[in-house]
Amino acid sequence: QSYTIGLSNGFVGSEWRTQMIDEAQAAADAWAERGIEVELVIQSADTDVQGQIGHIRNFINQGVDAIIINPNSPTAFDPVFAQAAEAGILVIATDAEVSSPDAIYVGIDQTDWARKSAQWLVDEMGGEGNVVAINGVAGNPANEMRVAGYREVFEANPGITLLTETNANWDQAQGQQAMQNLLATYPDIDGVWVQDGMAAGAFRAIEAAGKTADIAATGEIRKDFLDVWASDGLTSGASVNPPGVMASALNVAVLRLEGREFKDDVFGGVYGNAIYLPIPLVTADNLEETRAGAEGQPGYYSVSTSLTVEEAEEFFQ
Amino acid sequence: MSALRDSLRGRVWLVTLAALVTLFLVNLALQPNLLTPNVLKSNLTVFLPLVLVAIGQTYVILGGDIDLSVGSIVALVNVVTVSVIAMTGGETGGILLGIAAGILTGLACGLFNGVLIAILRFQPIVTTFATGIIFGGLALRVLPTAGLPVPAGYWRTYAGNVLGIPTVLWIFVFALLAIAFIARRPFLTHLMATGGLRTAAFQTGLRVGPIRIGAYMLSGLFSAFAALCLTGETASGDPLMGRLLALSSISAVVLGGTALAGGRGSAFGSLLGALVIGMISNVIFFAAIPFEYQTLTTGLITLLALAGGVLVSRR
Amino acid sequence: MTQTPSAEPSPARALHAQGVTKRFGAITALSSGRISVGKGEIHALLGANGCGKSTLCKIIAGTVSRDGGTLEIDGRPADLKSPREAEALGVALFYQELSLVPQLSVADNIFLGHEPRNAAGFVDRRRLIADTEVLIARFSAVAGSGFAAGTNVSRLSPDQRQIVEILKVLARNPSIIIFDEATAALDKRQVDLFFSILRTLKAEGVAIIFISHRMDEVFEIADRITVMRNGETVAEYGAGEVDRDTVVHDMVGKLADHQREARPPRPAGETPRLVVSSVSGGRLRDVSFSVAPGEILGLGGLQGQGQSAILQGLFGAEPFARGEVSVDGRPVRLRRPADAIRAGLAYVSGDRGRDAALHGRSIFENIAAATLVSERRRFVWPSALKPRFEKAAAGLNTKYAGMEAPIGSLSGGNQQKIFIARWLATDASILLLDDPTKGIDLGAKGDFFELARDLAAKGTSIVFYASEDAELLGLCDRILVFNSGAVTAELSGDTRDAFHLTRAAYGETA
Amino acid sequence: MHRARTILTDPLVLAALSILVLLGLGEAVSPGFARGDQIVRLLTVSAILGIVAAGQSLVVIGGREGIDLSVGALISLGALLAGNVMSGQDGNILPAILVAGGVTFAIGIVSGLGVTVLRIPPLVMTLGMAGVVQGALIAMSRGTPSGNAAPTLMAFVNRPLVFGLPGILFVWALIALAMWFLLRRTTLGYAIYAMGSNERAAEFTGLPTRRLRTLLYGLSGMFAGIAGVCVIGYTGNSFISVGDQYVLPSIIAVVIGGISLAGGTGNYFGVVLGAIALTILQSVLTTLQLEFWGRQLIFGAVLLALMLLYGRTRQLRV
Ligand SMILES: Nc1ncnc2c1ncn2[C@@H]1O[C@H](COP(=O)(O)OP(=O)(O)OP(=O)(O)O)[C@@H](O)[C@H]1O
Ligand SMILES: Nc1ncnc2c1ncn2[C@@H]1O[C@H](COP(=O)(O)OP(=O)(O)OP(=O)(O)O)[C@@H](O)[C@H]1O
Ligand SMILES: [Mg+2]
Ligand SMILES: [Mg+2]
Repeated sequence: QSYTIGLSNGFVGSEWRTQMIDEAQAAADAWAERGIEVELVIQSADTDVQGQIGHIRNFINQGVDAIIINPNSPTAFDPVFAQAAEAGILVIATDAEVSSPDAIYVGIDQTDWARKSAQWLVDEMGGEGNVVAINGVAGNPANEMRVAGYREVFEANPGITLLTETNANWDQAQGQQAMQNLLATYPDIDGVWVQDGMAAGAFRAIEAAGKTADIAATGEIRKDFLDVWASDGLTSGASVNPPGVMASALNVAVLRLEGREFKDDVFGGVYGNAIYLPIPLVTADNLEETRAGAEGQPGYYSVSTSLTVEEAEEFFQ
Repeated sequence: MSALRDSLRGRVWLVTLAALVTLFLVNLALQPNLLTPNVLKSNLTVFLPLVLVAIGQTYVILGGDIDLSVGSIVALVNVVTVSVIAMTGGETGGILLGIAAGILTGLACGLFNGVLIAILRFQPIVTTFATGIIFGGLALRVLPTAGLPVPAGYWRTYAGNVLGIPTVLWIFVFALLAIAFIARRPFLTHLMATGGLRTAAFQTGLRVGPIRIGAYMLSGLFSAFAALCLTGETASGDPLMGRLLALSSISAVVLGGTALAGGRGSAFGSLLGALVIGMISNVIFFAAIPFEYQTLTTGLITLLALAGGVLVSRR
Repeated sequence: MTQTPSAEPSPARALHAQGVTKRFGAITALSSGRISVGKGEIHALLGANGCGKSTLCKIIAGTVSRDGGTLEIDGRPADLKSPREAEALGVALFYQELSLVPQLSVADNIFLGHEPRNAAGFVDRRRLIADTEVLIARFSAVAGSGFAAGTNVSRLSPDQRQIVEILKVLARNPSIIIFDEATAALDKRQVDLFFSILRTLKAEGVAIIFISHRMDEVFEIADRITVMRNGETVAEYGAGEVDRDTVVHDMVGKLADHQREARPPRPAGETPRLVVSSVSGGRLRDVSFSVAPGEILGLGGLQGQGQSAILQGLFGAEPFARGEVSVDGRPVRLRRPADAIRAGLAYVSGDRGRDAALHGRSIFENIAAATLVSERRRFVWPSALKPRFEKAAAGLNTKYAGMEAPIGSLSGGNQQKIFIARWLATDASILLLDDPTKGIDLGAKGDFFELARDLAAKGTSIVFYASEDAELLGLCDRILVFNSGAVTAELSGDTRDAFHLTRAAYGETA
Repeated sequence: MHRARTILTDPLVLAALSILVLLGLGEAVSPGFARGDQIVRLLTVSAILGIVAAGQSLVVIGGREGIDLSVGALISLGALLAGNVMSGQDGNILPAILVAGGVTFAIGIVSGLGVTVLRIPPLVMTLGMAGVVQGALIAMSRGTPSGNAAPTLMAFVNRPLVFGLPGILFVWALIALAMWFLLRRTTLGYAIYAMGSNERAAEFTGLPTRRLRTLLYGLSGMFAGIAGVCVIGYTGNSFISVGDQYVLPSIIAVVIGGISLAGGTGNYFGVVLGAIALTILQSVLTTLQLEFWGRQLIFGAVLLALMLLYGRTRQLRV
């Protein structure tokens, strides 16, 4: 048996995305041992919604069996996914949820991802103190879900004051600059909720201000960050958004292509089409264990997990 | 060679057309079902927004200016349209109202740019970059994150047929007619004079200010059309839509043989240029290039096309 | 329009400007401009470079705003806000720097803003071309090749562009026309035709202002003359009631005397400084000549017969395809201006705006550019160079506020002096002059000729092209007459006179 | 009176004034903003932008619609190369700078040749080159740039060296002096202005304008590469789009520094002030308690206000 699966990635500016594709490729190769050929057509370019729609249309015209997409928009693909579904193509979104009833989502719940780390931050601060938040690209759906997640937690804790929120576009250098400016103007920051991709920068600014001991901040899941975390004794906690989500999605896709039917109650989420994956949390407690798991990987490696085929089968009848 | 150049002078779009045909043939070799009506329609749907934005951009560039805010205009028009449709309840009347609001938004953005640049004499590049930031900010104000589906009537019409002919083809034909219409108006000669040598145009008695404003409003108008198409294509609002359109549209305009210095070129060339850009991404798609080389190949082919076009047509 | 057979100047005043003032920043361009023109009158406006002629005209045409004074058109006060409003009142201006759009065709330029339209408001291209062809037919005999309704203006020669500008003005059917140096790039035949058109217009009752630095032309065509000096109108008279000396006196405030002195004959058997053998390429066909040290060689003939081409070729700006050039007996390769400059050549262009002016930069920088190259300097110490430059500029009687003043603060003539000073500062041994006095006033011309003679006396070789025959005859030791890219005659000694020059220029062998 | 007016319209004075106004505003909306150590940090951030803008200034002054949109990709490339050459070792800092500066210089030269020999408009040529370099970065690194900054470099950029100022500020000051010397005391500098004001006239004075213009793009590339080294010194490690955020700001810094995009005018000191003003503006906005869109609106509006001061084109009717 052999399947062709199209992968569409609309942003290439990060190692996380590359690892995502690499893990998906590895998962595809692994299917060969089970006698199933999975051929991937990978479209990965820095593009906009329109460009990704172009990918999907070409996948449809090419006649792939399934499409896995890390989408640049939650809603913009509804019509084109409908066309894919009409053509009998299975569509799975990963990393960011989509509203289309013709697609399913396999990935983490970004809101919950933020809730977890925000809760860690609140606990670390003993439920008392001033926090600032540094976010990614305003208007980006994943960003907005995360914002909703931490706001929910902070609002539930009356001792926490959210001083201000700012955007640094998931850019390490901009994160560092933003943190510098915030430290200068808010002398009494106790906690920083910062998204991954900018946390290392924020920590560098905190260190430069000599406040490493006074400020707790959410962290990254990159190996080199974990190493600094351990060696410099940072106060940090990080929820894991594993790059393996696309591999998980791929395993689910192949099982579905094999004709397996989903269990009735697997879907949830805002759009009712999501299969949420577990979100590990890295804290001081399991830092060493996590680092051991990343032993031998390069510095840019992100802590990752993905569904094994067996775990994926749990979702099916 | 020089004879070739002579015959090409003023018809640089012929070079673009040749490039387009070549790419089309390569695409055909790589994708045998390219000529089926569905695939053609699908390709046209993907290329259409850039085609429209590039046409609008051409008029600004012919007038000796540039518009970096087109991407943000597209986003703003998109969110305004979907919001108005949502507010009015999604009946046909509401849809039309939304479309009208979108078009007015595009014109207003163009007017704003034009007044700043032609009346207050701001530098076009930095000004439209700044207004782009403002329009983008407004888009996020109108719709903080992607969402707000448009009624099925809207996008089904866009994806479907009118009188047996695909809607996108109608729009494409409409764009061609609009180009032909504008090309016959004295406005275009006046615009090209303004872009060619502004002092001369002024001394000749042309109303240079209103002419440049007119070009920016055309750019805003065509950006609005592009936004309406994207709204049909995506059936929803997205405040971050279209962020790559500004630079792609400039590439398309240059590929189409229009001089960035102004005064020379044609919107028809830009239309072909936009199709060339679309075909390049198609060829990259079907050439099965490993993903880490896709961006590089696109960059190289685009640069080669730009260099080739300028080389063949240069004076 | 009705044809009036006799050219009686009508008493009706078409245009009256009085006490007009205009400042550009610190520069006062006009302190009290006055001109009054009757219908059916050709009125010459004279004055030295930078005295404000063009500025006054642009104010009348609405391109420049006036600071003070009154303007009446057809007896009614006019407060113009744009060229458009002036045009509506029947005023058309031939711009000294032309108002053509190079990217557009001859037809589009002529009818810009007045395109014939059909009922639907679209441009009626067929009529546009037909109307243009009617207009250009008037000049077809003298316009040269490649002059058609569909040609892009960027491809026309300077004289052809001036003709287009003339036609553009005429196509507006104005009742008041200002020609600001409309003959500057035209040759004799073209000027004659132009004048015949002026006479027709005059007969039709059109009021005409005519600006030229060529006295012959002025006295040939003008009914009345207004003279300006330093931004002020100083005199007005009927053309018949005044002589040249009076006019020149009013223009410059002193009687300029640049009559030729007798130059000693060239000694025979000298080693030539510059030898040009059989150069071809572009429009040139097998041109050979040589120039001795201290000799002034003139290039004559009709406009555009390759005189500029040979000078630009020698300067490496438009390299020759074939042939050899040697300087002081050594062969030189001239592929770019830097080669020529290092071989001791210098080039002064008549089109200073295009070829010489570093717009917006200081006078110092404008002079320095050539020195830096010729002396192969890497570093610039302004204090070391300034005295030299000041000396070079002072030698030409240049009027300027200071070395740091921007070049644009000078009038055209004074700018040209700076560009000559640019080369004087490099001690060039061969000076190539490409119609260098185009648009320069009489005073400056006098200074310039004197300077050229001084330089020649000190041993500098000069190759000189002028569109005015009088200049050639006045300055040169020898004149090569060009026709279609080849030298067709050499005039020296007895044959060096206006008769032979004109005859050779029109193709008859001397 | 007249003198007062010329002083007040001097771009340098205007830029300096806007810096003071912005600092005052920053202090007013968020007290502590104009503190000494914060100002030093702002200057550090400005330095990177300022170094990129140095190259951008040269290209813009050189005229013929000069502009370099490839600086972003070249910063990223410089950072990637520097990170790889250094791989955390102090001993490799010099080779890293040489490699980063050298390669980006060479790429700039290629863009320059495209502009001068093939006569491709600079905007298009450098935009195309940005795409190619970005593509090459992805191909080289697969999106996962390896390598990281040497500790000394990071200290040099982030920590005080003398008088409480980090080393990078001294480098920037040196670059500013070098730019002044280049533009006002070398033939190359005079040639850049001459070329920018009238290319044909510059050629007619014997200046090798093609070669010089090509060189300008090389220099712009080199400055971007060096800025890339500074970026990796600032952040510790790089990612492939690290330079993108500098492209348009570098052009804005040039314009609000008083250099006309038409070429042939202006100087680098204005650009230094422009880079500082822009960085302060962005920082003030970061700390404002506003929705993102509100910050964008203010940013755009302030840019337009600055355009009112400097960025205006010539009047047609005088
Ligand atoms: N746009 C301008 N900006 C600044 N100064 C100007 C401008 N136009 C003209 N001037 C100055 O005004 C004065 C008058 O110039 P104008 O062009 O009217 O002289 P002109 O009599 O036409 O001289 P020419 O015979 O050289 O053409 C000169 O000193 C000139 O430098
Ligand atoms: N071989 C030719 N073929 C066509 N046209 C020619 C030719 N030779 C001369 N001409 C005409 O003469 C014009 C100018 O000729 P040329 O350049 O030789 O003289 P010039 O003195 O250098 O010109 P200019 O005064 O315009 O600088 C050309 O633009 C063209 O119209
Ligand atoms: Mg004049
Ligand atoms: Mg000539």
